[in-house]
Amino acid sequence: MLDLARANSIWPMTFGLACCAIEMMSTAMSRFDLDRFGAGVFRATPRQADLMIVTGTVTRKMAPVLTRLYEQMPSPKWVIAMGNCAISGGPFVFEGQYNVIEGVDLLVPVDVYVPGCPPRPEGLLEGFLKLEEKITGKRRFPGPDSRW
Amino acid sequence: MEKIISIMGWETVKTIVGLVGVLIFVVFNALILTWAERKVAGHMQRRIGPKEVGPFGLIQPIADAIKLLGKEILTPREVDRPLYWLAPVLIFVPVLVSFVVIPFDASLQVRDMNAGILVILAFSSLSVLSILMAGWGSNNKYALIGAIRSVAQNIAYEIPLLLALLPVIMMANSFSLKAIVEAQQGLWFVVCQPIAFFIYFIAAVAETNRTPFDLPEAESELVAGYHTEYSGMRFALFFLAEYTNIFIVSAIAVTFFLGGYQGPFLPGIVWFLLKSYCLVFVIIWLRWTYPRVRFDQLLNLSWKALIPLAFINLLVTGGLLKL
Amino acid sequence: MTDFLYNYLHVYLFVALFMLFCGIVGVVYRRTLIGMLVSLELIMNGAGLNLVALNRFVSPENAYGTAFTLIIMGIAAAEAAVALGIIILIFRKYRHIEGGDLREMRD
Amino acid sequence: MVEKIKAELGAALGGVEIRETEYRERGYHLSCEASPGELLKAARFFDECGFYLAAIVCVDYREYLELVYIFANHSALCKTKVTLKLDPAKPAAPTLSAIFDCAYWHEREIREFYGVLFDGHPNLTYLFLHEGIDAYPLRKEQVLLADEDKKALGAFRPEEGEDTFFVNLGPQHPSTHGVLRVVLKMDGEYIQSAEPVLGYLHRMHEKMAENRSYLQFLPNPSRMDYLGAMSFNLGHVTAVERLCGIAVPDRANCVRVIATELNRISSHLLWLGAYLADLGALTPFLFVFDDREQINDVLEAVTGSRLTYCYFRFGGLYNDVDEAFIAGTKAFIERMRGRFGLYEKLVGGNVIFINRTRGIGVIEKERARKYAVSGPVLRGAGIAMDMRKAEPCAAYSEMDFDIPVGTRGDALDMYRVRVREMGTALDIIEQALARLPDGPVMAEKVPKKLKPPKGDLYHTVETPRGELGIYIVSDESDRPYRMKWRVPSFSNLMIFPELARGNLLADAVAILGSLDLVIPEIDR
Amino acid sequence: MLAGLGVTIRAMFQPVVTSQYPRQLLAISPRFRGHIKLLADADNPDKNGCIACGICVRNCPSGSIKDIEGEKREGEKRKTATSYRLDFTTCSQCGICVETCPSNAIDFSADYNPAGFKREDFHYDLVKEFEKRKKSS
Amino acid sequence: MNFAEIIFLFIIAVTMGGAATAVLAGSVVYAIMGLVVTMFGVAALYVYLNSPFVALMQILIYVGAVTVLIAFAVMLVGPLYRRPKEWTTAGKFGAALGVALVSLLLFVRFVTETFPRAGAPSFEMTTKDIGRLFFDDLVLPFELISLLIVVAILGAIMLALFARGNK
Repeated sequence: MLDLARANSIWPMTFGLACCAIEMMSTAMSRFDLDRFGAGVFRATPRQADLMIVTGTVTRKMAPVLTRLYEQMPSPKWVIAMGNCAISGGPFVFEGQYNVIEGVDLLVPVDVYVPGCPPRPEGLLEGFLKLEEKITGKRRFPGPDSRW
Repeated sequence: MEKIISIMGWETVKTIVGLVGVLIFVVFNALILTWAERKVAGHMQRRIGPKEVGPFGLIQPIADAIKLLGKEILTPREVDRPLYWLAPVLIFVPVLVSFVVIPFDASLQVRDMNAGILVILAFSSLSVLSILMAGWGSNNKYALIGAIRSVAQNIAYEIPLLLALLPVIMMANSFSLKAIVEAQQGLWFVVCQPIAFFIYFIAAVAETNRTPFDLPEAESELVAGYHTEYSGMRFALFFLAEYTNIFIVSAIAVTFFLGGYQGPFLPGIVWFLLKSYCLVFVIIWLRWTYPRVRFDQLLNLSWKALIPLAFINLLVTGGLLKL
Repeated sequence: MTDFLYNYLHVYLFVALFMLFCGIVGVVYRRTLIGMLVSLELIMNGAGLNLVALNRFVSPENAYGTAFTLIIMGIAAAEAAVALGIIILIFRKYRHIEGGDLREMRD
Repeated sequence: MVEKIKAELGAALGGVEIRETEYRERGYHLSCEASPGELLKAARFFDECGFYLAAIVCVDYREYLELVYIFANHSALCKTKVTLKLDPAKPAAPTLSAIFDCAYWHEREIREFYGVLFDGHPNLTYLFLHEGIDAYPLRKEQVLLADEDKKALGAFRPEEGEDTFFVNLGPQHPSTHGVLRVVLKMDGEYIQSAEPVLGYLHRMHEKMAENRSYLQFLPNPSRMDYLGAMSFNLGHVTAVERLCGIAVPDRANCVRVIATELNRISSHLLWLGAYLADLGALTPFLFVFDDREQINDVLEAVTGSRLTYCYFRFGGLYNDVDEAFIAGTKAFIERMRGRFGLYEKLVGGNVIFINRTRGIGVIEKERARKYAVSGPVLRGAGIAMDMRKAEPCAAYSEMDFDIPVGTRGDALDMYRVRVREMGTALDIIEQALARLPDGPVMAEKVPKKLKPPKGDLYHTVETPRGELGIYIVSDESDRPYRMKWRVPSFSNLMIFPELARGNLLADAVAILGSLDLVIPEIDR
Repeated sequence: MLAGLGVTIRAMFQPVVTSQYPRQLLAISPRFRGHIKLLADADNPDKNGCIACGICVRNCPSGSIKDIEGEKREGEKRKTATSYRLDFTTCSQCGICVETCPSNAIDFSADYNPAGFKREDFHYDLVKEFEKRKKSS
Repeated sequence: MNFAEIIFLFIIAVTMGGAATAVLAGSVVYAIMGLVVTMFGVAALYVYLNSPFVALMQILIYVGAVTVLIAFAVMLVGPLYRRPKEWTTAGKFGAALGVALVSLLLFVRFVTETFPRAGAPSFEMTTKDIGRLFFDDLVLPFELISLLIVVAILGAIMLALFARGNK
């Protein structure tokens, strides 16, 4: 019951880092409307948020800020790593790089990964559904159609 | 039962029953309003709003509420504990007290007091205090600035609010809310006091910290204002109080200017709620249309425009009544 | 019926006096101006309570005491406004609001 | 103009050889090599002549470091490159920040990436990097930071004074649209000083450029400025084409213009929404996203992506447009023309909006020049300067459009300029559609491996945020020896501390919004 | 002021523009760039077209393509890939591999909504995926 | 002891506790909270004294205006105000002791003294009565208080202007 409530009321924190932030906004906007799943309440303060969507490259300068914000969130809390940069440093990883964290999962535990550069809003929606699946233990909608 | 009544007196029992009823109504009202707000906002932005959770997303606010209750109770370090704990509770007192005197129907009123409106006004100042406590207790700069803004705003707008209500009180010749409603049998006061209604409405929107006067929680400037550091349950209390306040100011407006529970065909309570929620809708509508004003503009509007206007209105009304 | 505690004047006078004493102690010993102002408000409140109580018990046939309490409130509000104005001014000038150190208030 | 400047500059410097260069190949008209004293003289001369300092670039040639100063003019096309050679062991140069305010940040940047010490610079602390860095990242050979350098660079420690306190706007803050941190020193609700801290999204683009071939660098520019991805893509592609002398077919040029302008509208729309969200109105934000989705639909159909397009290729396009694209674009123009009225009603005519923006963040012409702001910010200040007109690339030279300018230079003007610019962008698209020729979209002989001839190039394009300058040094290999991106938001943000001073916190948000910043572009 | 109110109230009664994923699927344009996939050989639809030349590996800006191995079967002129690993989490969807592929064996898939619980979910072996696809069709 | 009486005792305790807090609290903010509690207590006592109107005015003016103003002022100077120790421990105990002693003495004095006791509630004072009183008998004090308030407002404005000009 509690899980069901939690899964249906995931309030994300407004935490835009880079390009993917724009796609995150698109997801919340009219065309895709994240609010349908009750997840459209973007809270600016980590204290009131349940979910941190890491949208973009995490740099070494940003890393302490990110972990602090994560710690400020009250549990239960979740993290979605959106975009390739957040997952693994993405295209910005090369030999001798000095400023990019190669994957936000090195900093905070990540629940759902949404790859893409940037992912389509559907990708993020799918990420939300996956997160709901993780919380409640079962999937609400028929599985994603994979279009290889 | 009768024993209890005999010990505590009929009035006391009635008040307690009323209070319980009020509590239920408060929660219910907040649930409805959050849902309506999101739904209305959604459609104004040409999207759907909550949909997947329950039919038309009606279960959504309940899910939100359960989730908030289920959150970890987190007290940040460095807060001033007693103040931090007390503030969300205290913000609820004025809300409950106000409901005691609002006449929902001719017979549906917890207590009709001689000085009904004074009770509401007196206790509404308490919310300011709890906001200050929250702001100070959070030990956070955004929260403190939010609280200071909120207080300055509330002080500034309480005056035009009062001054806008006074002409009606003069015309009805009573402080009692019921008497005021009864006085509007033939003609709603909004017809003879349009300026007062206008001033009251603006001041009320400001009092409830809604856009375009939502400076204390201006997201782009202050993150979330005075409740920046609050999470879970306590945040839910602030949230609840905010939405209940919206309903209360609308209810007072209905009582004072729009004939309260009076109306043809339908029972009084239906009329009352209908009118109130219409005003609530207008407030939501304003929020999703306008940008936010700046702090000095906000104060200027009150001190330089609304208060003088309200005074003039009061004088004219007094003069006309005497004639 | 009349034996109820709240029908004794003593109690009210006692509370009022207690507030008065608290206030006096505060005004004397508090170091910050705001603390003093708080204490002053206590004294005013005590006076108001006294007036209403005496009005109620000694001369219940009119309402002069009550009226004067209202007047006290007016005075208290005015006093608070001016005092706070001065305090903030002092604060801006001296960067502290501790009464004892304000020897010089000329400039 | 060029002749006159050449003569006068020669007179001012006395005895320094000033060469005229081929503008088509190099992107600048004059170049000269100066000593530190002469550099100062030249800077003063250009300041008096009303030039602005477009960019300072540092290049590490191993034997020596070279500082490149590009001076340009708002009213006429005349660019001058002044270079200064430095000793790589102990590089030092005079600061220009007393003459051109914009040098202040450029020099800080060079200090932390190359270790050049600027004599007389007021504040050489870290701007981009975090304090764990122990080498100068852009030097060709690894040069470790000396201890005192490290201390000096990490010296930014804002301290609360007696009567002030600090508000940290960011790095995670709703109004900064990304991860900019601005340390505001407050006196009550008023701002005493503002100090932006950058680098929370520094992704080493310039370092990557040196490690990759021109082709492999293609996806990067669009990640710098994800809102104006097309323009950055265009800038990169046209710069390399100019360096290699590749001619692009007509059709490709026209499509480039259409795609870039569509992207410009989309960027301006997003700005409009985000700005209103800053001011507290959320609904316009959703309305503009509705419009953006239309653009995205059109562009996705040809480019395959919604945001970080990687559409232009050296010599042409990734793939050709079809009838559906043309029809879609036409439909969008139709729709967009109707939407302006709606925005005017919802935003431009709103008293609250006007009161919030009028007289806020006023930029005078002189100040705009000193800070080298560009784009709509510059045009809002009343200077009609548009790279699309001044130095047209692709098919812009054949387009007929006017440059909207503001009169007062405040935030309201920036709003009006941007809205009118959307209108002109629609006009441009219409013209380009009308004259879209048939033919190939790819030049015929483009080598698989691009190896441009030795030399350098300063190439500019107009992005939605202003002047993008790309400085490329080629050493005949397939990867650039040095590629410097002079990004518009960097200069535009530089002016913010001055605009914010003495204003309310709410105004600071309004000003920051009106500059239309994209943080990854600043941080690169 | 009032005009703005008019705009929002009118918008309220206009139809919504939401496309309700996952109930409705948005039409994905055929040129949509998802991650890459291997195409079948033009002559022999049973095997993939990749000849394991490694050009895409060399040209990929972010080193997403790894471990290409191929074998030359009897009676064939060219090698055929037996392993083709793509680390999608570092890909920037630029399309250079698709462009440079000499045998036109790579194309973008329309896989628009991948999401998973592990990073490793997106380390694909395209040859295996190709076989899987072949089997299911 | 009946219900109302228990509540009455509770109110008195709260009032006095609030007053003590207001004086003895280390931080000004707590002092203000104490003051608020006291004022609510006094308002409740007014209700027991058959003057609900005065009680409401007490809340409206004291809590709603005066305390909020004070709290506001504290917060304005607050960020810089490093929560000074108001009392030394010895001073605190001394003051507490002194207050306790005096109150004890007084209490003893009170108990032995007889005061007039109220009979049945004599008359219901309405707002109308008070209003009439103000405009008949007490018109001079009423006018004076209005004048005082006007002067106070003007004074406060002048102070604010002075403060701004000084900066």
